[in-house]
Amino acid sequence: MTDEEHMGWQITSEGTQRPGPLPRGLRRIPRGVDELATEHLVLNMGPQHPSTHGVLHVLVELDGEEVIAAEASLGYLHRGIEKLAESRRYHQVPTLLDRADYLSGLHTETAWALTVEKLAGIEVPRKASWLRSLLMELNRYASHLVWIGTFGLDAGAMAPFLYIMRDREMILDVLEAITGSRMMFNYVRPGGVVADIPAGIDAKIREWLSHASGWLDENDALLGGNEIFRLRMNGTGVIDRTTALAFGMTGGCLRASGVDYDLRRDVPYCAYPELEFEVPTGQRGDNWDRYVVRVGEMRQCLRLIRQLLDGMPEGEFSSKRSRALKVPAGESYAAVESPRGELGIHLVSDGGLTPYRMRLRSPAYFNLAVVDEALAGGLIADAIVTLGSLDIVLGEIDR
Amino acid sequence: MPATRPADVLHACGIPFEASTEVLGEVVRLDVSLIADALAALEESGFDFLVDLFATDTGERLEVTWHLRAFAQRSDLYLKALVDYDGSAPSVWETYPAALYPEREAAELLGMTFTGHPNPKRLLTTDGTEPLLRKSVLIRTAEEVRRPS
Amino acid sequence: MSTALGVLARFGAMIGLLLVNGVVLIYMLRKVLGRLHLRIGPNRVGPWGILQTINDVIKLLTKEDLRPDSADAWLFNIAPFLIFVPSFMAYIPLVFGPTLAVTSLDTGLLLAFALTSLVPLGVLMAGWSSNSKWSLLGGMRAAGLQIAYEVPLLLSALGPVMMAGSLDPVKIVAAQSGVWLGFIPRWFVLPQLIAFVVYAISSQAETQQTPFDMSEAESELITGFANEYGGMRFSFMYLAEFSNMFVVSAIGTMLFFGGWQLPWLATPAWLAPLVFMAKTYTGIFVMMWARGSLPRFRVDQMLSFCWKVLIPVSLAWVVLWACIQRLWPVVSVAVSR
Amino acid sequence: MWGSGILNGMRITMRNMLRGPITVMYPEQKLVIPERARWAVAQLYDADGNPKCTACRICENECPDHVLSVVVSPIEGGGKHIDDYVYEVGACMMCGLCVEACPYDAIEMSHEYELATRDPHDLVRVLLHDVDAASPRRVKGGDDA
Repeated sequence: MTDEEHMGWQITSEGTQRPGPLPRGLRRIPRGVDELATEHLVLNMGPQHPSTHGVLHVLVELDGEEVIAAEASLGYLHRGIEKLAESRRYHQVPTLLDRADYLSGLHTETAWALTVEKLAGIEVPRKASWLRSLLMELNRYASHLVWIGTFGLDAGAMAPFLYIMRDREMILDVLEAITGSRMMFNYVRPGGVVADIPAGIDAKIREWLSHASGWLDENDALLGGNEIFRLRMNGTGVIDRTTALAFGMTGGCLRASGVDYDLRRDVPYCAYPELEFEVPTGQRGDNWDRYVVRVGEMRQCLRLIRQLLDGMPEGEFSSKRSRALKVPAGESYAAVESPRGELGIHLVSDGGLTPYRMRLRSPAYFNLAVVDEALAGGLIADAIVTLGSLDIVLGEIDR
Repeated sequence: MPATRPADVLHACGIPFEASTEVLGEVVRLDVSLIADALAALEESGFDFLVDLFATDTGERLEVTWHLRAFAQRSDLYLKALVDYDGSAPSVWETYPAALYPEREAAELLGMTFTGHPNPKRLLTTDGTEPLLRKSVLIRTAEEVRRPS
Repeated sequence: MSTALGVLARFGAMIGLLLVNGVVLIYMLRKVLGRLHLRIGPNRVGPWGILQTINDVIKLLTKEDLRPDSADAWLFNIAPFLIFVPSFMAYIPLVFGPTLAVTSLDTGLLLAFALTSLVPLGVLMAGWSSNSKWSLLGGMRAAGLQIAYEVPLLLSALGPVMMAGSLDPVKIVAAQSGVWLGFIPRWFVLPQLIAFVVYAISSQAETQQTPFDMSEAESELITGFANEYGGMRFSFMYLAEFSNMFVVSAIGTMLFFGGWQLPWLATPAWLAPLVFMAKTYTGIFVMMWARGSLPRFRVDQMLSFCWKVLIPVSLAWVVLWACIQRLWPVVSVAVSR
Repeated sequence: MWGSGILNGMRITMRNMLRGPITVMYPEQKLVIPERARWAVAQLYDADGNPKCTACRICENECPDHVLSVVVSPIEGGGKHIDDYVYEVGACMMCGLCVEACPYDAIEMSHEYELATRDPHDLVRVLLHDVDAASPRRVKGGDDA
């Protein structure tokens, strides 16, 4: 295959021409990686590789060190969550969803609760909304911490990964004290939350908050302040605005490409309409922008957590509901801004005890689809960093 | 960017459809053969973002849903079309590259094809797996799962 | 007869030093990295975990000697020794005390650099013969980088060599005794600061430590050229890495920090080796500290940094220093007149 | 620029080194488990040492992973007899739905978290064996009093 053919061009008797305009956001037809190409080296990155963040398998076609094409091969963590949900009652589904995006289970749970509430017409007490928001922000911060650490590891810096554990342990302790579990919360249910926050937890969160900002500055100085890191990030893994939109990217990746869109502000849910925060955006959509946007989001997170603690209302934490919740037949969709982007749940109900069809619109799944566009043209080292900057969680991608 | 309503756009293209407003939002039901044209027209009218694509087994046929969003107007639109079991729908990857993965996923998990997909390999499951999300595929019941000592 | 025995004894001591060094350095690396990262490091085997490395060595030595089926057997088997032997031989010109060296050579420094520059050959061989894509990429990177960084490493050593007027490490160390202006130790690091910075950077690259560990690149190539190795062969490569660290740090001590001499004081002969080791280990600690703190360069950035920054700077410094040294007597005479 | 960021980074790591490790030496030191932490399911007993379980089998029905199975046989003259209350701890995901559902507070999510074992038989536990189930009225009354 010649280079011209590869890039979607054809050589005919009239000269070189394109077979037609390529769809927006694409440089060439995404045929995948030719596994039998011998002039290039096809590298099987993963499923056991330290930098694929789980069991992702990326086929990378290399010309020397340069990446020619890349293709993600998924499914190593496919547990059939969507199928399993069809056999579980509405209040049992969150146990599955915790395991979909294991770094931010509360977001998935809340998305589920919002979807069911929308279809069943359940009113949620104000306190429950605020509690959900508080926990989601804590969880978002924890998830971003893991991202900043693993991103550092991808770039070769070991220190941040271990420093973030100091913060994260404190957050997980708080979440465990509130929900009963460190990662698999099972706390948000349709109609509200399972329990009120225990006494004394407010002080514990505030104690963490007093350190968090300084620790974040430390990690930011270790990575963002470092010249080597900047050299690595600037101008690599560029995903421009058109590509990002065309591939359905959401969250920090989309904002880094210059699209100012945040569900918390634009399609408000829970307590967010009452809160003040900014939405950081980038311009070029390279790795550096994605880094800056996420670190900016973490700072906004701290701001939101403070507001949520100060304004926590009194009242019921859950509306009265029967355990065997029946949802009228119909469909609904609700989404939350998870650390990775728009996490939506599409629910189809036939009026029975269990959902008829549950579709999880996972943000990392769509963000990962851009892998070929983002990786091709860079070096292996850039590919690793770009994959890391997309913040993928395989549990959510493979479901 | 022409800020027209989806119904007007589809009328202008002469595509027959059936629109309704449900809990879900604005839903447009149309024949599967018209999907490619409808999506191309809608994309041009400002629905530049494919939020999701998935299929549901309704018991008799498969219902494919295209979830579109117009960023400028902040409005969502759901297109639905019915496909026979093992039938096919046109691939819309040229209009929405975001459809590349979900089309592969829907194809393998519900047993259908998307014609024109550039890389129609399986995405999540291995070759030979039955279409898992069909209602005819049953998962183990509680009695089968329990392993009393 | 007595000379032959003496040489044998010295070689024996050298091998002992090398093995003890390897074990100590691996333990030290794990402890230092642990502490830098708010961890404890090894702490289960023996008091404070000091027996951990011995445990690991025994484990590695008793492991099955595996070779991939499709590997080039001969090259695959010989590569670890090609990496290990030169780094071990590079101990020969090190001067541990006024009379404590394996042998005194007029061109000792040259020998040390020549031997360390053989290492990339073995690395390339290991990467190629493993018949693994990851190893191949790692081997290629190592060859490209280590050869490139040889150049500034050598050039930066020229400054101290000019000051001492000899390539013999014993004479270079001896030239650094005494003080300038009554209180500044006559260490070459002060006038040769630029050369020292270049030396520090390129020695970090030469020993493949983070920010320059592209050939291993944990998060990219897993362990690069050493990917397919296990057991004893892997332990040889691992040992060579630490032995290299020791060698570059020891040479740095001799070139820039007065070798075995204490500042200001006369150094008793029994104390000299301890002073030398203390200085060398401080250098190694700094290398490990950088390793625990910094992200990794990209391969092309690292190469262009070497060819476009380090080499021109060190070349210019060599020329500048030659001019200074040549003109200084003239100028000082003119000034005093 | 000019390496100041690199030096600053090294300063930060050194400062953290001097702060000392944050490791908890696990088997010797243990963290305090929060009150709500959910670990292995355990049976609760009343003051007389009889299980509070009434063999209503709601927990069995509620468990999403079907790890609980209660084998019940009726007693002649009223009441139930629990032949076996089997809990497959190896498959349990500690979601706590069974405890939430239990109308008699007869089970709890205990704080027993060291569940690793060398013996696969330990992964299936028989929480109750060959005991008479409590009568629902007695358990309720006991709670009220």
